[in-house]
Amino acid sequence: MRHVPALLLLLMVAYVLFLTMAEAPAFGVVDVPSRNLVVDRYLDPDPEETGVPNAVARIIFDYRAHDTLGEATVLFVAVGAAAAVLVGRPGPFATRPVTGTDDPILRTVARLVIPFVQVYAVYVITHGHVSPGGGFAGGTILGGSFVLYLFVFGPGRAARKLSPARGEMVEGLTALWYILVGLGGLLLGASFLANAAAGFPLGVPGKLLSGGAIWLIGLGIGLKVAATVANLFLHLAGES
Amino acid sequence: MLKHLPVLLTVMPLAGAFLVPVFGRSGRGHRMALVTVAVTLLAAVTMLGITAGGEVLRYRVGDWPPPWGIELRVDALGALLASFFALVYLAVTIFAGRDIPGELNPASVHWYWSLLLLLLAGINGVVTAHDLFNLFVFTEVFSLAACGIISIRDRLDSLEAAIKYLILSAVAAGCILLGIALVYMVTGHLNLSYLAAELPMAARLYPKNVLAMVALLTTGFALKSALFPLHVWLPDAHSSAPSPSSALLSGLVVKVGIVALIRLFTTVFTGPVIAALPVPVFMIVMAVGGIIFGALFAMTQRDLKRMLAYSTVTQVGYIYLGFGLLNETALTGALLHIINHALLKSMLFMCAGLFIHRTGKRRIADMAGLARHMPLTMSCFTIGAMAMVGIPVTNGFVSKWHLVLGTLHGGQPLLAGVILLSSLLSSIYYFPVVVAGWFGHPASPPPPGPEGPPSMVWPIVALASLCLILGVWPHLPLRLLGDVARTLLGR
Amino acid sequence: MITLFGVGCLVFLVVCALVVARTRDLLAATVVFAAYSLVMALVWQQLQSPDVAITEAALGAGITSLLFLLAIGRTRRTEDEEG
Amino acid sequence: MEISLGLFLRLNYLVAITLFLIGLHTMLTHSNLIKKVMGMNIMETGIFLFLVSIGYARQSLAPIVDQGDGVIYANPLVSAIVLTGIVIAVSTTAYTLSMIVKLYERCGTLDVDRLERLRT
Repeated sequence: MRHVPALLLLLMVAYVLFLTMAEAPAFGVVDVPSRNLVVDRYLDPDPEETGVPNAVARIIFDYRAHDTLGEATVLFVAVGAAAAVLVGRPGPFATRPVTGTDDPILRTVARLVIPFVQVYAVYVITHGHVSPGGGFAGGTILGGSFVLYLFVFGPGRAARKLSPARGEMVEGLTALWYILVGLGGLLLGASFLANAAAGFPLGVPGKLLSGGAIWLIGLGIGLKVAATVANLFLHLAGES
Repeated sequence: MLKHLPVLLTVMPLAGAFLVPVFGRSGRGHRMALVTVAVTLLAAVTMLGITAGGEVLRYRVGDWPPPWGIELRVDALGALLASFFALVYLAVTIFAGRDIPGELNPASVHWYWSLLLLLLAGINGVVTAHDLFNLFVFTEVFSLAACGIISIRDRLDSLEAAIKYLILSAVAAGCILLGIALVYMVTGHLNLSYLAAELPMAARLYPKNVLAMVALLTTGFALKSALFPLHVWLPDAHSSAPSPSSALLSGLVVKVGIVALIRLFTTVFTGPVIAALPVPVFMIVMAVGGIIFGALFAMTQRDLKRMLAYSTVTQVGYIYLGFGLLNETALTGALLHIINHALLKSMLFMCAGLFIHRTGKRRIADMAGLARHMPLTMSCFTIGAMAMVGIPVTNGFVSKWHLVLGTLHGGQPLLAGVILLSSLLSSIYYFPVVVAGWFGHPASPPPPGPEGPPSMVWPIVALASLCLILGVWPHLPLRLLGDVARTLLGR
Repeated sequence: MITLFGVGCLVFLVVCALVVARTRDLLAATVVFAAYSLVMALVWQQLQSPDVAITEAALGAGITSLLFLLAIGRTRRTEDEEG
Repeated sequence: MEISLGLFLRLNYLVAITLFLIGLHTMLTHSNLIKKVMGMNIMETGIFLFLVSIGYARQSLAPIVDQGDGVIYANPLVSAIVLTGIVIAVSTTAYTLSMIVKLYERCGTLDVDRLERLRT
């Protein structure tokens, strides 16, 4: 019965939103208001402005790179606040769910798989500007390989590979790298986070080393996300 | 370098925050935070000097022109808010240097300084944003950082309050993001100026869409700024946080949501777009509810910080009242009240923090007779209480006076009555504390010794004197804010 | 996108969301949530947003599910407090 | 009738809003904290599905613009917004779950109603 106000509220929201959807612009049509001059420039087939063919990478690392700085900051805030909470004194109901395993099959398979996962992650990070993927997805995969190591070999051995203090340092430095690239644009006479306008070499579109600041930022983001994921799971697994 | 100040206002605290976990682990974090906040304050004041004449600083991040790239704008309002916020921040950061290490687990102290700077970056990001999605991203930065400086105190009640705050913040974020999706769907723009240009057309073609969008964005930001009845998270969060965090949360963080709404309602949702939707009336009704109920709840509290937190609900109501009336005097009063309340409530929470730091007790009854041991702090608390009630020569009087005038200009004498009634209620819960503090007899006197470390006493005294100065000579901010209100209302 | 497969995916999403909301077993809910995220990634692939799909598969299905698993491992498995 | 036809032609939007509502309902009415976080994730993916659907057009291709002239691409701006949104959602989830774990360590419950009773 105490849910009645919440249900009434939800019914109201549902009614308004469904009515809204019924008269919204049609789905799957080219002729919608959101397809305007803004998107046309992002989709310019000639990549001379940014030097990369992936339009999503153009937006997140160049046209709207300031949002991505904010996004990386949100990740930093969340994991920093989580770490600050998790290092607190353990309470009476504390448990440690991750202890690693002695199963030789699991250990051998993990040893075999982890290098391949890492190579794939580096590929995804470094090719974010020419193909789908990029820093956030690739960094997660790289961090994921560390999480696999953590689950198989236990938090103690994982912390010897990357201690929480070292992880925090990598996080801070890679986040600073983003700001430094941005300030580079500023010092080269253009604006904060400028790419071509500041004279970063764009290279040949479609090649690995191209896109100037886009490539540099993507690399930093990949490392940062990997360190963040590794650090977060290390803390959550109870190692501090 | 001057032309890059709008972006540096956000980037400098960010850089400081990223540096702290790298270099600030061994006790250097506090000094790094202080330096960063001081430099940010300098940047904000410089911009205030440039924009005070009515000039608007525009900045293209990445050199991309507006509809494609992100634009930042700093007008006189933005610069004034950024300056006062950074000033309060500096006082709180100095104060926190002695308070925080004793309150927290030593392993997480460096994160406190980092989160403090991230919160500042988030606030400045929202104040300077001129792009809807950019606004959302920095709203999330400051929301998460605000939870972070609550939950970092290793106590059950802080954790519980932070979880409640974060879950409601997530609901608010969902509302805002869905609102952004709806508005992008019908206009194709995210830049506020371009949105404003497209929106009348969109409102004709897709009226329901635009109305739902306005409702969602208003609800989201009202939830983040604790407009009654969406304030349920505030008392727990603000009273269970460490005292410097409470000062920042009550003084600054709840205001940021209001600033975002003021920006949206004066640049985007103007004229015909919201003519069909009675948002201002709705805001006034909710504001009156907040003013009355916040005061009533504050009267029943026995914990000093909880009482101050409920008083914030009332004060947020005042600001929304002035904003909802949408006339020049009332808006000037509301904007002035944002600044005044930021100074006052931070100062009061720091006083409470110093009482707790010195005596280890936090109930109102334990404040009796404390003036004998802490005369300076008690004097400052008295000034704050007087300003909260709205007694002349304090800055609280000036903003309340303008709010009352604004209600009369708007032809709503009943609302003027509400403000006066609530002043009466405030005096009922503030003055007993002051009277008992000066003339009561302490049940158990605190250990003898000085009033407190100078780095904790002087920030309080500085803010209190500023409250008096702004109460006696309010002309400078008033003239500036009067111009701002005229510009915002398009007159 | 208006293929039978696409409509099937959308129906599957709604069913998964309802199951996550209704089941009292948090571990089961986490597994269903992982399936939900993967199908969501599939839908986004069909909507021609491969960047989003890859990120959702890595972050939404991978990291979020692991986070839930770890959190359940350190707390309790059922939603009912008496269980 | 008109409304239901309009909704049928916008099936993606309908599903997205339904997911948003299911998530919001879970967040508001369930008393278990982990369930609330799951609801938060469902709500946010609902919004992301809505955004991605806005950017789609029939016969459009993925926005890797090296496929010649006269091609329609999906809207890349909504993809960028959703990418940012996903990262923000995962960050919020990670932080909330960390706090929930610590809360459980202290008092052995995940139920908000029981927490309320513990406090009084």
